[in-house]
Amino acid sequence: MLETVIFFLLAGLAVVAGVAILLSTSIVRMAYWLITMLVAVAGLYFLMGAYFVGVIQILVYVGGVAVLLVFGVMLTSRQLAPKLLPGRGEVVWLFVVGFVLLEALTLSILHTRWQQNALAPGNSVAEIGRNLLGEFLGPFELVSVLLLVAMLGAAYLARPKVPTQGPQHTKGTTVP
Amino acid sequence: MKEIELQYRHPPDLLHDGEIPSDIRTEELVLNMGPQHPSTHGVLRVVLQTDGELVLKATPYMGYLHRCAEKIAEKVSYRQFTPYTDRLDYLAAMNNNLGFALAVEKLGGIETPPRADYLRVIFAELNRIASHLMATGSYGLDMGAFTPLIYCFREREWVMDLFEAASGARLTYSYITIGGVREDVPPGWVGRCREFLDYFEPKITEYNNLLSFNHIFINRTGNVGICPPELAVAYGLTGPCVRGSGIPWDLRKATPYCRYDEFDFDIPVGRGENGAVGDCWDRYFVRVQEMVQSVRIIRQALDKLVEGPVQAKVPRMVKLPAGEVYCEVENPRGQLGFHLVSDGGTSPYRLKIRGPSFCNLSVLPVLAPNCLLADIAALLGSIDIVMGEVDR
Amino acid sequence: MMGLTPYLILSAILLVLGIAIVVSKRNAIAMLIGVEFILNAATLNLVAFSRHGVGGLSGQTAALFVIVLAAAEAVVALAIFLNFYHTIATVDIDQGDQLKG
Amino acid sequence: MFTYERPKVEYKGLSRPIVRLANKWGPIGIPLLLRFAWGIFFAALVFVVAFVWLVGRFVNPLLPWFVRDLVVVVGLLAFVCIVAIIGIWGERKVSGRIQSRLGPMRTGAWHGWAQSLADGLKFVQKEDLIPQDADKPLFRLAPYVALVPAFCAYLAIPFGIGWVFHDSDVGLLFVLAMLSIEVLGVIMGGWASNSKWSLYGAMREGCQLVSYEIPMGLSLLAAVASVGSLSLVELGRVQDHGWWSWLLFQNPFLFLAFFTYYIASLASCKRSPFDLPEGESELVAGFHTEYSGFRFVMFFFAEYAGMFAVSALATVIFLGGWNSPVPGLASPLWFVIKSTFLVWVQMWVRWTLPRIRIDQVMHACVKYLLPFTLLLFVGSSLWQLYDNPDHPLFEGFAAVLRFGLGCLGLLLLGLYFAGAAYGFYHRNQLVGQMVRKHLPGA
Amino acid sequence: MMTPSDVIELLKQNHASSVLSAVAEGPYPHAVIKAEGLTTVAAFLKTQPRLRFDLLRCISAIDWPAKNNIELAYDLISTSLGHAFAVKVVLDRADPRVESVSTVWPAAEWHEREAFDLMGVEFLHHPDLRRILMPEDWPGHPLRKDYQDIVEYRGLKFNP
Repeated sequence: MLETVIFFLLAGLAVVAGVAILLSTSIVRMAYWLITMLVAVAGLYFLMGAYFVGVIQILVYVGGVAVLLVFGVMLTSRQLAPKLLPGRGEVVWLFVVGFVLLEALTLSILHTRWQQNALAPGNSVAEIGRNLLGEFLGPFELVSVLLLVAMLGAAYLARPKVPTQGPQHTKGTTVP
Repeated sequence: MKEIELQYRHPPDLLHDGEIPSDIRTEELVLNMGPQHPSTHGVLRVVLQTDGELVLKATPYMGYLHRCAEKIAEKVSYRQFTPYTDRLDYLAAMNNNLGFALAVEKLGGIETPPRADYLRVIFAELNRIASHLMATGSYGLDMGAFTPLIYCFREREWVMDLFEAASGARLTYSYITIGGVREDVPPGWVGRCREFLDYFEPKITEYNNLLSFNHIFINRTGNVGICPPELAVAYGLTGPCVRGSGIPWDLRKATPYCRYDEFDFDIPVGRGENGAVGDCWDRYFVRVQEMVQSVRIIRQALDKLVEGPVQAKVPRMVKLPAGEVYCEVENPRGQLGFHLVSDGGTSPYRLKIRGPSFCNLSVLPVLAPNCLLADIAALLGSIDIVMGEVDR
Repeated sequence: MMGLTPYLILSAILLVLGIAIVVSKRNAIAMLIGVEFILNAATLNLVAFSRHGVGGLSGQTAALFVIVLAAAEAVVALAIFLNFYHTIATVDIDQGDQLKG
Repeated sequence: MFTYERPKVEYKGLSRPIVRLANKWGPIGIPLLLRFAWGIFFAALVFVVAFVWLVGRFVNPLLPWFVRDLVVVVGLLAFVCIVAIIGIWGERKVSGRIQSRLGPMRTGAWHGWAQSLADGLKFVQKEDLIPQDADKPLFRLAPYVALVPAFCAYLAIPFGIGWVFHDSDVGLLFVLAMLSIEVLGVIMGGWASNSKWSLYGAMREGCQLVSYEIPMGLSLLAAVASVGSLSLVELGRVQDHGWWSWLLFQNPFLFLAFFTYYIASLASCKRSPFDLPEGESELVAGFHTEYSGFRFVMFFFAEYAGMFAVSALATVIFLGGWNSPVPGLASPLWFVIKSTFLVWVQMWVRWTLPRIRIDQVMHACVKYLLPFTLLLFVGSSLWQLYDNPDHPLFEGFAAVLRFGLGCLGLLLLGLYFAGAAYGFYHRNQLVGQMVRKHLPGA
Repeated sequence: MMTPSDVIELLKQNHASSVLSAVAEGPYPHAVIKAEGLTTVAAFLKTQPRLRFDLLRCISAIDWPAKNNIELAYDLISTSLGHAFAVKVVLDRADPRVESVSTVWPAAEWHEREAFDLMGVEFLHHPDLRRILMPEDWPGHPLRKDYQDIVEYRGLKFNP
């Protein structure tokens, strides 16, 4: 009972966030609505007993990605955002396509017989860890490499193009 | 020279050597620092053009504390103007009194008795200590350290007490008047003063341990806002600012007044111990060292303090011969000058006041570009302005 | 007791919303927000299957991968957008058709 | 001539009844309240403690679970409030002691202990100001976003065995995640204020927290790797054999990790010397420049709740949590004492050190703290591998490894002390010739 | 270290045409020079190795309605040699204008702004000649002897 109520609260919050983003014209508000959605989804993970995933969602997404996003918004939103609301014709198309897609998905979900397991799987951090380093070792290593590449890539992209001569502020930080 | 100005437009140490690469230059933001801002030390307004945390241009605007002191001087008599000088650099009122008194005495050819001279030296140096205590303490506050301020105020209280005992006031003394000092110090004052000096001298070590040699403080102030010696002189910097740039220039030595030539003291100069010569740390530390020198001078003056009158015979309504004079004294913040023009009347025909803070501040737009936002606070604090004197 | 279906439907809604955001907004960062929606819809699916389906913990493990990849994607995308912004002073992706820096 | 008409202030929303009440009864009620505040406060304290104890001991098993949870949550909320109130008063007393003055002395008769209560009441009475061009919804929301996660962090912090709201096996990560949400509130408030100073504060906060979260997490992970659990209760439980079993003293790497954690946690609570987001001499008041009244109080509470939370984390993970220095006397009291000690050190640091500049903050993190914590993490993990006796890989190399690691750890430890000693004597080298001649004691 | 009379002598040797008169004795030794020759004399005073007046202490503007002129006094001192001197220029009161010396002593920049603000002296080729102490739109130059107090400024009325 309580679980259902909480589910609908959180699900509603996530959906409202999505709709608000669609209708919003302020890019900062959008970023905060995104955070709302992320927290709501993290709440759903908690509801499903996936504590570790939920915590990681908050830690990585909300604490890291969202802050970065807000930063990006603040750094780039000096002039008015280019185009944040769809045109009239686009709205119609959006509605039609979106509705059809949603309908198709919902119908297929409702008409499939899912193999369901009433009991939650054992879900300790230890088991996820064992999973990561056992069955999923290959992907795990790949992701590590990818993260490294992403980090280097981002640093490369964001670097100043003209290399500044000499170390910066070295004089200020050393004491004779 | 213009070449000098251009040469140091971008001080060498700061964030980027040379020009800022165009692609990390974000959009410029105009920040209005002041007139109400904690680290502008009064009602100074600095308009900063910033690029992120980097300051590209700083334009000071002042006049918020303009009280028409020079115009008032033309309307009041010489004696009546002494209290107005208190309000110029309100942290060093004794020195201001002294400067004005000396200007009038120089034009009027008034000789002061020796005891008055020694008392003037004692009070000027005590006020230098008080003023430098305020400067060092609030500089700590500018750097985010609150405690040094309170420590400095604790010692300053004692100086204030000494002043109160002698003059009855704690901020605006009007004690040094034309012809000498207003009245002799009360009995027991000299002993109390010696007590203060004995108490105060070890405290300087305490400030040094707490603030001056703190690594964070050094990293914040060393190599920041470097003012090379040529630039300092070109912009008319005086006092600790020019001495911080490594020039041993002190009016008390160069053109001694008030028997300063009888005393043995050194001129502390900045030597770039924690960065380049003329950085904020040098200017700060010159002040700390000057307090030590002031203590030395006061000790000698107390020893020499002869008995005798403290006032020369000066008529109640001072009348000066027609003529003019330019007289400067070494204030805690630099040279305070009075350009006094008399037409033979009982009030100055024209009195131009050269405030040291006014001239020292003029170097800010030169030093500020390519500083970080936090360095502006360090720079302003190390220049140590008093707006009462900038705006007059 | 909640079953699998509500989660899947929610995930479908989030997916459609994400696609709509990506399609309708011309602002690069708004599009990035849409992409995050789509990724979260996928993650929600994975965790829901892990809880109510028969896959065990593999779903959660995969969800972790998705989160990490999304973080990497967001970082690189933001770096690209900032570069883009510095080059042509806008985040309107329709302007980015010059194929040169 | 200028004529100034006082604009008619309309209070809206939740604060309206509070403000009305405070305006009506404040002038009478507050002096009365403060007169008897001594008694009221302690009565409330005793009541809360008794209530929690009674409920926990006798009523708890009989109640439905959500009522039980509600009771505990209310108790925790009261605890957080008390922490903030005592923390604010304590900060003022500590700063007074450090600065050779008294601090608050009047309010509440004994050493001004009711000062923060009086301040709180004053803040409630203040006009509810929102800048005209502010983003009003976000401006209103921001203090809550800052305070609520700081409170949520307490839900996973164990005060003792059984003294925890929810012992999950991701407790540590949960606390870290909650502390990382707090930054969003600050950024939100700074942006919504529509003031440049606030925006600067918000940007600094964002930069600083995102960077310092990594060394902070890594230092904690070094401890976690040596225990093998993310559960805070479990982490505390392994340290119950007296002070030598505390993780702080388990190996040299962890000893150093405690200090790196502490430095990073200072940055994450925006405490001096990392208080750049609100650096008052540069940014007027940083992100809360435009905040006043009750919203400002919420930011303030969030700061003190955060301070205690990071100290509590350090206590649980490195200082044995609720365990006594000698085994057998475990009690939540130990936990509170140790955490309070760490909070006190934070205050001590704040009133001693100047503030670091923003580029130095980032350099210190990326260039020094991050590689150092990585090294500590790897070292601590390797040490742990050796301790695992049935691991086949390291049987042969065990002695060599241990010896090498021990040397490395001791070297780092020695470097640490050498650095500290050097820093202490360093100042004498800095004293110039002239000063050395005339400065007494130099 | 040079006495004022030495300075005047040196000045007369090199810029005889510019020096109008000179006072070597008394409390205020100075030389009055032609306004047109100010910058050359200033550069000479600063760069001449025996003078080296590198520190411009003050620029004082003195209004003399009786003589119908405005005097500008440049007070100089040498930080390397320690001697002090002053030069004066006399300007027409109706149209006071003189070449700026901020190219020689950058310190003059603000002093000249102040003289412009309070006395209405116009400095040619000054990099940034704005009011410095008074508001930008303040009427008149307050330190002139014939300055009339204004009664209203931006709706703010003053006591008569």
